[in-house]
Amino acid sequence: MAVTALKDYQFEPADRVENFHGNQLLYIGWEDHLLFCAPFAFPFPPAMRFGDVVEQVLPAAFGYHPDFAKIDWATAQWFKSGQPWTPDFDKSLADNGLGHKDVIRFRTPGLTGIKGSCT
Amino acid sequence: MSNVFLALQANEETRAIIEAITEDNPHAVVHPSPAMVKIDAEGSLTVRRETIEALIGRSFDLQELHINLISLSGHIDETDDELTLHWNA
Amino acid sequence: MDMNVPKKKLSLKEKYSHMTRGLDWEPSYQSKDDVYPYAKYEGIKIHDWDKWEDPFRLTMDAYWKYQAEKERKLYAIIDAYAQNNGHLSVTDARYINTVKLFLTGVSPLEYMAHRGFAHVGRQLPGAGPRVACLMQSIDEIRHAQTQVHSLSNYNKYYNGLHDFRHMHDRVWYLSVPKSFFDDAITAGPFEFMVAIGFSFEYVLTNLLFVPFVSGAAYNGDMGAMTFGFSAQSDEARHMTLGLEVIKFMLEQDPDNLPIVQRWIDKWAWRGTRVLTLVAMMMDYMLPKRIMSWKEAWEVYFEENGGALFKDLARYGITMPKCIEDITKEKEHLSHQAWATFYNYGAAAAFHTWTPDEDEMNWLSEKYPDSFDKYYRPRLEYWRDEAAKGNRFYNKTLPMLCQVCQIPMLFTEPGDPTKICYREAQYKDDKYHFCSDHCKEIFEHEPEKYIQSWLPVHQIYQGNCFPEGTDPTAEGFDPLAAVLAYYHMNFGRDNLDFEGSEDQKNFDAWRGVATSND
Amino acid sequence: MQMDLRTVAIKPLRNTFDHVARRLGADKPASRYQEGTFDMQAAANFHYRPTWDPEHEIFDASRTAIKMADWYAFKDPRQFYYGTYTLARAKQQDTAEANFNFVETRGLAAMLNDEVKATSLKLLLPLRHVAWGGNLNNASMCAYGYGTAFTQPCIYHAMDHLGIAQYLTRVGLLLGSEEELDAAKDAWMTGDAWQGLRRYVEDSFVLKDPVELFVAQNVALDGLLYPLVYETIVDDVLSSEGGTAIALLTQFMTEWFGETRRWVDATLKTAAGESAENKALLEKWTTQWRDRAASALTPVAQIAVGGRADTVVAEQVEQFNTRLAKAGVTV
Repeated sequence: MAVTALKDYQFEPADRVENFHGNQLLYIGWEDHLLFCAPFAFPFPPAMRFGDVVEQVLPAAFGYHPDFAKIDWATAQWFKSGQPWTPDFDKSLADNGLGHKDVIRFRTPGLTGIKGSCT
Repeated sequence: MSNVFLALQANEETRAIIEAITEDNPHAVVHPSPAMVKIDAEGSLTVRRETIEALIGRSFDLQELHINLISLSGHIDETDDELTLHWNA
Repeated sequence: MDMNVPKKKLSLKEKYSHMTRGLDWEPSYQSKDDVYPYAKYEGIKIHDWDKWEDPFRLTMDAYWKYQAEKERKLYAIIDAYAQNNGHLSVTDARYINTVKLFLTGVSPLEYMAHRGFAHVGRQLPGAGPRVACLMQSIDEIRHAQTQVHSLSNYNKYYNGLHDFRHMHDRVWYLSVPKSFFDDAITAGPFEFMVAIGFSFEYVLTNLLFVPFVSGAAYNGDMGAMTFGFSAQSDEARHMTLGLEVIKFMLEQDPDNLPIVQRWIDKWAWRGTRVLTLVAMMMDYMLPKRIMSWKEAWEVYFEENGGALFKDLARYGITMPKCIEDITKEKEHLSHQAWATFYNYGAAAAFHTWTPDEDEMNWLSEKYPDSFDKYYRPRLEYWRDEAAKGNRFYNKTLPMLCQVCQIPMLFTEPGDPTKICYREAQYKDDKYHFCSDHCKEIFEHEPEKYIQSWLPVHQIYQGNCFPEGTDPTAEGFDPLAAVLAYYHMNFGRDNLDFEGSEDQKNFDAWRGVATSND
Repeated sequence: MQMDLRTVAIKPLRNTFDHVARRLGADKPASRYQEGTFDMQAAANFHYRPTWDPEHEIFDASRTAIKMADWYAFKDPRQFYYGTYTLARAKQQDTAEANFNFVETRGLAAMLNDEVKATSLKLLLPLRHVAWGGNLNNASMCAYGYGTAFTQPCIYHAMDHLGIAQYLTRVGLLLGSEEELDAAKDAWMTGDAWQGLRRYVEDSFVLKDPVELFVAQNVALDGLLYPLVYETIVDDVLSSEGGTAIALLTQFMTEWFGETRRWVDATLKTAAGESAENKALLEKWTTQWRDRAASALTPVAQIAVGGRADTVVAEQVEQFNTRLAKAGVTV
């Protein structure tokens, strides 16, 4: 469907990748850990190594949770747009097929939050 | 039939109005809450000028209701003598 | 000349008709389409504006008279409240945070309603609705101003209200109410009437005002109670206008039904999303609670809205589809919202806290199916960590919904442990949503929502730092720069209530005011 | 909880809102007019373009050719915010009510001579429609103007015009009946005397520039019509012929014009004082619309003053020019 307007109504998207100074957006959520109220949004260069995101960025974002230190990344399950997906930690975001505004989530089996409440 | 309602501020001016409404609408149920009074009535509710006038001892313009009205529901019919709220279904 | 023939007494309706539609005429020197250029493009068909039924028949002289009386009363109370340090009689200083949220989030919308109704009143070609809309326009500037004037006194003594207008256009959570109203006013005039006049005023405003205002009364805030009830006295007129507009459109042409139904569906959802803030205010921010969000929803939406939609069924209107999901959400909404502000308490212009034991017990009682199972463990963990000096402040920016702009905090309908993710592709980009309903709204008008000024993305684009900031400079602190752009004072306006300047001042002042020495 | 609070002196943390303090140049106590006006309109980060006007933002200063460095340079000399506005009007409506009552209960309407009565009805009743047009136009200025300092008085002015249209309707119903209202509408639609004026009003409806509209409606048309009809014709001509009752019934309009022209003049003065470009534009608009208004009003004046209409209108134009010169606009 198209918007109903009196005149031509076309605008550039406010969040086109060109506006992010060489970065692209990646959204990351941790399943079963709603102590973090919502998934996070990050600006990353597409050439960034996926492993660097996990090793260098996620600890600052999710490290407050006592489960975080217990994560075994080898068993973590990943989803991209809700579908099972396997990242290659040594490849870049782009080479992992991650584009601007992609959303990924991870599940850490056995870790279900504070008192098992998915917090 | 669904309920209509009228909510008024609770003060000296509305005391008589509420009394008049309950007099004219025996089916109405009055719920007081902090600083306000909500009056529910099944189907319809009528506010009558003459009943209010008899209680306050002066002439009353039904539009004076606006001063103390908080909320209402239902369709409105307004004449010089009556204000009626009602649902059609 | 027969001077003494008594004149025929005109009825209220006849007199009012002369005072409004009798003034209007069909232009002939300019075409009607040029005089009312926005009346047709939405596809709403109106054949006879004279069929419009005026809901309340208030002429200007009566309007001035009654409104002046309301104003006299209101300002007398505002003055007395200020002179007597009325702010010290509220239950406790946490209450004042509801007032901050109100002034930064709601009062600017009252102003938008003022301009919006001036615009729609100018554009609708019928005399009846024009007068009603313009009366609403002037009422709405009243509401904006009486709120500013009432709350001005709080601003003198408490933090976070000091730059509410500036904040409204910039701060991340305030983009939720702002984009809601921007969405309505940028729609055509008929959609605006459904969005604001009907969905918001008629269906949802009771949920905003009645609990907020009763809550204010319950918590000793006579100032807010008075402006609130005084504003509500105008709402009765606004609500009837909203209902009349719907009936009128539906009676004019059967082709209007699907358009109106889609608007009702859209705006019931948009409005409910905005009310998330009210839900959390009622359940978490009022020290003395009046009723739970869930109860308010049941009384004012399920019961009252139910009666309304039953009545509109004869036109073919059905209950908005989203209501089913909202009904599921009512158990969770306030808890998830408060958790979000607790997370981002360093970037909010009001204080947050964990409820005390009594309050948690109240929440358990009001939400027996959800609170203890899902939310108490979260709150208790935060409370215990804060007691150990490890208060949680989430410093990573959240993902937002493209339409309602709320962080993606909502869970799947029916599963409160799973965040609800929805996405769509439009042209070269992906877009993300908190729900099926926000996604559907986007897909109907993608050209509109790709323009959204999403605060998180704007920060990452570098658009939310004070002028002259160099984000590449060494030691650049993005949070500090964003708060500076918001005009938010770190350590005064934000962070936990415990230890805040508000808390200390209130205790000290109340001590002085209630002691005898 | 009812608490017994002693009145104690507590030093406030601040005296007013920061955006108000920035405009006052210091944190000092501000008036309710200032707190209810300054920066009340959103000015940044609009989310979507209007579907009815995609070339502009929701609020957009470029809808007018007038350029202001700061749209909050405008100040209503009456300092009206909603509360003071309604209180002022309530007082005036009280007087108006008393006047209508007086005329009605003393039978003053019946004592009017037929000629004065007929002239009054013929002259005043079609003006209901002109006031209705003023209502529409001021709603437009409020909706599409920029900045609350400029737009706020416009909504008050819009409602005032509606009130005036309703007072004129009451005059019609008091002196005549529904038939007179119908006859006046016919005159408005087809009578020769009114077509120039109706064309003027309808042409103003399609103006897109809110400040030009302000000039066409509030400066030029009302600036000539009100002194002509209510001061010259009603107060002088008709009163001298025994029509004092008419002056009583239209006292609201006379006072209203005296009050509101202060705002209109102040607005012009601020806009014209901003730059030579603004001044030139305002002078061009004012001249154009004044000339059209003057010629449209001449046949209307004839209804009451007959052959003297040209002279009477010319006098009004002269006074108008003097008034505008004081507001910094040379026409």
